[in-house]
Amino acid sequence: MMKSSYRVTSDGIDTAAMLAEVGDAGAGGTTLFVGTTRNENEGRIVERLEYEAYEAMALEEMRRIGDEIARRWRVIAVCMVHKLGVVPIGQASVAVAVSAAHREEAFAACRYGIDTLKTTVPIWKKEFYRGGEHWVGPCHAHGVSGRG
Amino acid sequence: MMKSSYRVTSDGIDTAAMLAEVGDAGAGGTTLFVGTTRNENEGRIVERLEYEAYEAMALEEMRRIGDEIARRWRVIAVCMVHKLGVVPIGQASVAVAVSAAHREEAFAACRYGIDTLKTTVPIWKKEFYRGGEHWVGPCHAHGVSGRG
Amino acid sequence: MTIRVLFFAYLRERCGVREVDVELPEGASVGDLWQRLAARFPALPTEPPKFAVNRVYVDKGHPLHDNDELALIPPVSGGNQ
Amino acid sequence: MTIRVLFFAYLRERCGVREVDVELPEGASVGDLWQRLAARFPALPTEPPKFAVNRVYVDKGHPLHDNDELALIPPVSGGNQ
Repeated sequence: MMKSSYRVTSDGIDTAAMLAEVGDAGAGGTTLFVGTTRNENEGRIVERLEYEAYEAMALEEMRRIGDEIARRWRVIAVCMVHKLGVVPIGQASVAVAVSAAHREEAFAACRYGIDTLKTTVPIWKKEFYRGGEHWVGPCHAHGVSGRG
Repeated sequence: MMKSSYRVTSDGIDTAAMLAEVGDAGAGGTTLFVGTTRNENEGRIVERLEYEAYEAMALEEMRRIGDEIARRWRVIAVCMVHKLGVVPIGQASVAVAVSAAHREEAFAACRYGIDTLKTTVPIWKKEFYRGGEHWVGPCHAHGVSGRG
Repeated sequence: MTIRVLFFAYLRERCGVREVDVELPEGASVGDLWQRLAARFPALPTEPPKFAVNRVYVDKGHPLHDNDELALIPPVSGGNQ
Repeated sequence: MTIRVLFFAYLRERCGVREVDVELPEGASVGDLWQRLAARFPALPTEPPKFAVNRVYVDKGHPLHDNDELALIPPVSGGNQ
């Protein structure tokens, strides 16, 4: 039975706590991915990001991802956390930790977890860059430039 | 220019410090792998592991792995740490952290780092299991069983 | 029947609304509701977003029931990292 | 010339030695030194381990020089995780 926990939070992401949560005497390897706010995106100088969630569904989607991980790989524990609100440069917005008996599974499941989280979990990112702001989406059609 | 640090240590591995070390305003993603002592291996009940290193060469080999990572991927920073001596069940023996602008590179480089570390860095693992002990190697030809 | 509709991110900002209740005849689908919303909120894009009913992704043919919660789901944050 | 030889892990335990200095004629290779060691330490395996000279992996043909440090490198910890 895979252990799992899923959270959205307005506080900073405590990766040490996440590693402790997925720790297990049967674990040989743990893979942690941490997404952080980058100071540049597609040529724009980014000042901060701001995240908004459909919280109840976000947690349900995270759980569905965890359930799919449990079906696909022999994994011991999964922990996913997403920060909401303002995330300054260099700070963590999202983290996924996966422990398994072997590193192959820990890597594959962690990669699947973050990739799927970023395409299905209803959390949106607004980029505040020098000269404007816009909601980030695949088509970049939702920009509202400060330059007009 | 990729930042890098490589250490062997008799103390516990401080993964929070490693994540801080690879942190950078240009990083969008950081992947951390932590290898821990597992309570079971190939049917044996493991009690602890003990690591021995050819320290000077181990650090040079880690550096060579880092240099190869810098050649292959656009990575911002790499940190590799290996614990020596006794590592009890559930405790970390090795950790590799890689930050990059994008997660694709962070995952690929971290995976390459740990896989290569485990095949080329001169650090040996002695498994103390219920009923005996042996040096772990690909061929398992080096056992010294307590049972005789 | 009454459906609660939720707006997020750029759709919330464009339409200036976080949630609305919409009255619909029995048997209406998600697609029918989208037509209704498009008429009421000209700021909505012609290309529909993804839809979730009661926190599960559905397609336009999904039948609605009284007190369902329909969320308009613009593209999520993906990419960038 | 004098070569310092280092033993690790199971080779150290089997041979009961951590390091030895070996005298060799000029021009000797790693393979020549391995022959010498095999004769002196019957506990060494017939199949040679990997070799490193001055902390870099080399093959048996590698020529040795005075004061080189040769390490016998048994299979490293790999696998298991």
